[in-house]
Amino acid sequence: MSAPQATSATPTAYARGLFDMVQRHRVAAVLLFLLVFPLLMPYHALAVNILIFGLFAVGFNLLFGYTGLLSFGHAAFLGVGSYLTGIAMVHFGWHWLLALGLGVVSASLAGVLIGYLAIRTRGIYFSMVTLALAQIVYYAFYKAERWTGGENGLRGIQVPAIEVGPWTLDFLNPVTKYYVIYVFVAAALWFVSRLLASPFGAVIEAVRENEQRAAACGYDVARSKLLVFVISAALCGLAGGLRALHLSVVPIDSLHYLQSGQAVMMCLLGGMGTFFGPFVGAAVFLTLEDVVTTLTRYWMGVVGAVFMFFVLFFPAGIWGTLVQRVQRAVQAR
Amino acid sequence: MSHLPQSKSRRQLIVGGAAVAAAPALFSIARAQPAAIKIGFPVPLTGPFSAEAQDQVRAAELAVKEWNAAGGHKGQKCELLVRDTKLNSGEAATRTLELIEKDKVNFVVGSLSAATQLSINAVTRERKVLFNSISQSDTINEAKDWSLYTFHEALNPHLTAGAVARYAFPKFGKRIAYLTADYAYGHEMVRGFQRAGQAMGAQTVADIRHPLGAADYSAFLPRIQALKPDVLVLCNFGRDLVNSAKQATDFGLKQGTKIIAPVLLYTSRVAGGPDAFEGILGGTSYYWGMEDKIPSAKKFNDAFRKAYGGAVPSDYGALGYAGILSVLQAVKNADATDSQRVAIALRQLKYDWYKGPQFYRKCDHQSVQSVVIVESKSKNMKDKNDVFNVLAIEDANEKNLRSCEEMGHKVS
Amino acid sequence: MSATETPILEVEGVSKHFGRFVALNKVTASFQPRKLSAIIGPNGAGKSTFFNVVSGAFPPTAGRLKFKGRDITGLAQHEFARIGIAKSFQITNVFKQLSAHENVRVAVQMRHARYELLRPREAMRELADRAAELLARVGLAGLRDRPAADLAHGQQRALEVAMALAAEPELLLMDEPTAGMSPEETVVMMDLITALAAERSVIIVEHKMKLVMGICERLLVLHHGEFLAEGTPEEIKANAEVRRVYLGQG
Amino acid sequence: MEITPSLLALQLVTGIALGAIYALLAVGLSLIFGMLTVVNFAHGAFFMVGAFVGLYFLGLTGNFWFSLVLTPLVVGAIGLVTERFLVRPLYGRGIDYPLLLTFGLSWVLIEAMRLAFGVEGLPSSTPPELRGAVDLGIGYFPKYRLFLIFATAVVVIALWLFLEKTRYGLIVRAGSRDGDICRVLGIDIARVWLVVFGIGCAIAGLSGVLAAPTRAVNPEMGVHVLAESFVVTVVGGMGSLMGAVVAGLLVGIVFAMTSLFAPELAELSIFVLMAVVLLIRPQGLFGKAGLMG
Repeated sequence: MSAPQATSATPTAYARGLFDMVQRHRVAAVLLFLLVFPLLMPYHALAVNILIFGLFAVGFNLLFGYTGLLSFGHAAFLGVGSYLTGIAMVHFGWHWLLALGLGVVSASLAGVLIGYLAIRTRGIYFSMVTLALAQIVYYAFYKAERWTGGENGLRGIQVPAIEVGPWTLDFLNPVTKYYVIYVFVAAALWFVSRLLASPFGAVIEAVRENEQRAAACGYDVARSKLLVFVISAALCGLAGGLRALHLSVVPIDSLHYLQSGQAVMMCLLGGMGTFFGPFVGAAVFLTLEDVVTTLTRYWMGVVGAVFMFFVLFFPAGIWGTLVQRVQRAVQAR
Repeated sequence: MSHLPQSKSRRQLIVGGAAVAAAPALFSIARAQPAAIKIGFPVPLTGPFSAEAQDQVRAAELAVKEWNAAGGHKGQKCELLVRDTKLNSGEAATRTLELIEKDKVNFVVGSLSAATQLSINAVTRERKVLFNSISQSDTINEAKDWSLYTFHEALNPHLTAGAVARYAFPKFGKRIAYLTADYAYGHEMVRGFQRAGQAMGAQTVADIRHPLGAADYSAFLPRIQALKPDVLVLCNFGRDLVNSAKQATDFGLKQGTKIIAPVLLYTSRVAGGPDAFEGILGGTSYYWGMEDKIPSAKKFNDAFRKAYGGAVPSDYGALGYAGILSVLQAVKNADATDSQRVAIALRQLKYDWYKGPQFYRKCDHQSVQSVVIVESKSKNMKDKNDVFNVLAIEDANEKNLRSCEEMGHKVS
Repeated sequence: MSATETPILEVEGVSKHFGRFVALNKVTASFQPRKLSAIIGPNGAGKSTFFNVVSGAFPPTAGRLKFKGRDITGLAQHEFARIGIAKSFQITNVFKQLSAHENVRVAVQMRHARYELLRPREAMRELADRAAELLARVGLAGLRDRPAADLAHGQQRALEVAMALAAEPELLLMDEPTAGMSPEETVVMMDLITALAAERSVIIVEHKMKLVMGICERLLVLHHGEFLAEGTPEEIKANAEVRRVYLGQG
Repeated sequence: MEITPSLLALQLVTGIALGAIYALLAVGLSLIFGMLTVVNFAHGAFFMVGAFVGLYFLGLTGNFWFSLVLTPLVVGAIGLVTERFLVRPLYGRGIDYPLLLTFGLSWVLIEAMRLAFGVEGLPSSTPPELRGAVDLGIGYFPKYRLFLIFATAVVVIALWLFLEKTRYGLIVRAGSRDGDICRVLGIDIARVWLVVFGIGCAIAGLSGVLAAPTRAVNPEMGVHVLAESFVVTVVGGMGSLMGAVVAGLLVGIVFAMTSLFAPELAELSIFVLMAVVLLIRPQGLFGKAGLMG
């Protein structure tokens, strides 16, 4: 961004100024960055993946980072979003936009069901119930081969062209594809930012801080949790739907619990409970994996080690640690 | 976050930063002179089938080396771009997009597993890029997934299973039990056996579906034990086969029941050891031991041994070799490098790269080829590579495939 | 007791059992509006159980609760707050990571916006101002932006009172409001409580008998889960039973 | 086909043998969780390492029993190192951090085994003296799987005796209830946790050696196992050894019986079981309520 200042001001002051600016206009900042993002990436498909998984992680972070509920079942919402979007297009020939809508709605409904059952439990049991229910969703879709293609995955999702008023955009063109998906992610991020700044945003933080007190203050803890759960599910569903459009297939792995694990990793890597964290996490995780994979066959070991390193030394995550450092710098003055 | 490297907290960003920075450089190395014909080669270098995949790469590189050594096409050399699918369809699709969009490959050859080949095909088909799949599946040739740009070098379950059935059922009996991995590929295998079985009056006493990738099969075995079938068919693949075979042996099923498998993988037999596979027979697209019967096999083996210090090619490895050579031959024949014209040339191709005469069926681009029936050795093996006896070779015959109509193609 | 006005809170034959253990045994009491009453009793008398039952932390095993004549038995905790019963816990219970002001602001917000998703909270100035008033009321105006965790014990108790007031309660329940406080802090807190009692009904549960003698109009003495005595401080002081109980346990 | 009583009986025995390994894994997992409230995501990896190390010693010594004794020690040692240098710094940071760390560790361990023994894994075979199947009167059943049931029983009983009857076991149990008591008693709680983590991993390694002869030994073999042993642990109630054993057998039997009547639902069945148990009894069958509420 505004690099020239750097020479005039001390790094700390510069960082602080920039940091305040970024925090104040966080949506604007992240969108501005994502606008130029493809240029930094080795290839567009990866950039699109980062958009999509960034959104997935943001949705997950709403529950994990801001409400303090660690779900191991979020793959269910990514998957349901993907599959329902795909099924609507492949089996019923729906318009992609409608299909995407269906994907989000279905993911939200899955969120209502799973959330309603899961929020009755707490701590590690919450994580395990979400895991178990998500696995059941996995097998349900695995079995419904006629609709989902089972293990083979759902194929034949095609969005050749997109009409925007008078113009038609070629969705097969990676750049176009990136910016079309960008629009949806942008909208979602704006929504999340508003949500966090809203009164309800305060409520969920209160619930995370102290359920007993939140209830004593007159807030219905269970209902608030459920509402966040569903919103989180909807966001992940949107990510899933976009992924179906992006890959033109829906792999069964998108429902697998390892996919849920990935959301946790991204969130933690970037910094849970921060607005940018999940995106940073997704970007670093996927880029790292991509690059390491091209460098060595032993990517799993390297990524695992890096991950442990972060858990041990940067528990606040990349962005989270940065936030802390800058704040300390601010207080130091 | 373009400003971050300037901020004080540089250290936390090393990883991400390095990655972002390294990536473009790294890829520009991979980029070669514009003249080259680029073939993308997405295979699962990591994960359960990495052994097979790495052998596929070795064989494919051998094919490229030979072709380039022979002068390529009018001086145009071929370049192989290997990518890791991690045996994950999503990753496979992403990598294929990378190959097409960034590396601008002319063709894609590769895949291992039904799911990854179908997702690769979904991407290539939509972008009209020629894809030659070297992994087994019946689905990819069906009208629903097929396209002019979709070719299938590998055997398919129907053909393999059929061949094994035609060989084994008459010898070992007509009461057949199936233990099947519960996914399309497994079901296709069973269908293959049952079709061939009908002709000779074989009867299915049970078709038990087990979850894909299960580690323990003991829970399915007592029932089979009680049924006392003549033949137990293990319709699963790789490690599932090793596990189920091993455990079937432990349950003493081999007394009175012949255990057969549609596909005996060379690599998983080596990994699983002789005990697990003792006396089990099955089919394969290729076994190096057939070199004494088939000249082209001898030629291929020798080249492979020479290139890789005496190692012999595995079945899936050999497919990598053939998959590349076919496409490159078609480039020569078509005198072109665009997918459409190369596809047309491929449809006409008659070839014998490594296992006797082959050709692609017009309606669905399935490579019509021979099937090798082998039995696992447990005694008097010459060396660690000597794991199978070749019992029979069923010659290439279009009749053994499902009809074009059945595949949903209108006959052209 | 002037029965002219409907009592703010009526407890009718309320029992609470934990497994086989009977913590409260058919206690009955009634509390008049705008009065300061105290529940006292030795350790293990069932004071905390009584507090938790009447403040909605858990429902009674038997018996009924009435708030302004309306039966509220078995309502959920958050519903208690909404109908106008607020409480401060025995063990300090605030949102530690949030600033003092945000603690109160969230509490204030309950009456105005619970499921508002898109309106920015900055836009809701009146809530922030009200929160600031309440902070001032409990003497924390200066510490508005401190994280609650950084406040001194007494200040956290005060903050909790402010949060309780934020719900605009008609009935304020306090469980040992001065527990763990320094003498100075205690004095301040007691003044605050008396001041609050001028506007609304306050019931405090207290272990230290002397503390409440001075300020309460009415005391109820719990012992072994039952009411032993009830009356003005003078009457209670005079009550032989009560003396025995308190002396009995030193 | 008709379901005969003897088939049902044989299926039951199969289920128990299956449950034995589940139980053994869950015991290790539950021990670590119960005492340290650490959810060890590397448990499956330790199981896998156990299988490889076991085969390695088998190759060296040619004696199954020898490797059966040696392997748990080695894997336990790895566990000790893990706790001391990787997990310990994370105590007091909440439950998710150790969980995520061990998740990363599992990837590293998988890679390490790939490097050490190759990606295809190693061939494993049943020790000669335990080969073949015996007629139980209800049908033939592999000797080795009977041995599995026996071995599990021995380990569980030994562990129980250690925890209930020895002074050190007492300390461990005290430590699990609350660390302060130990500090008051002047016991070094850190050392207790170290040892417990070691024991847990040793048991995981042991189950690896025991399972090796029945299945293909490869770097990924721990992944499935992890999910299953979590189900068992949670059904039994995190931290309850009793629960781990009962749930292990329960899950084994449920799996076996579903396999008999609806094979394709076998894998799903255990997750349904888990969901149902948790929704009726959120703390699991034998779990303490309000754990980390």
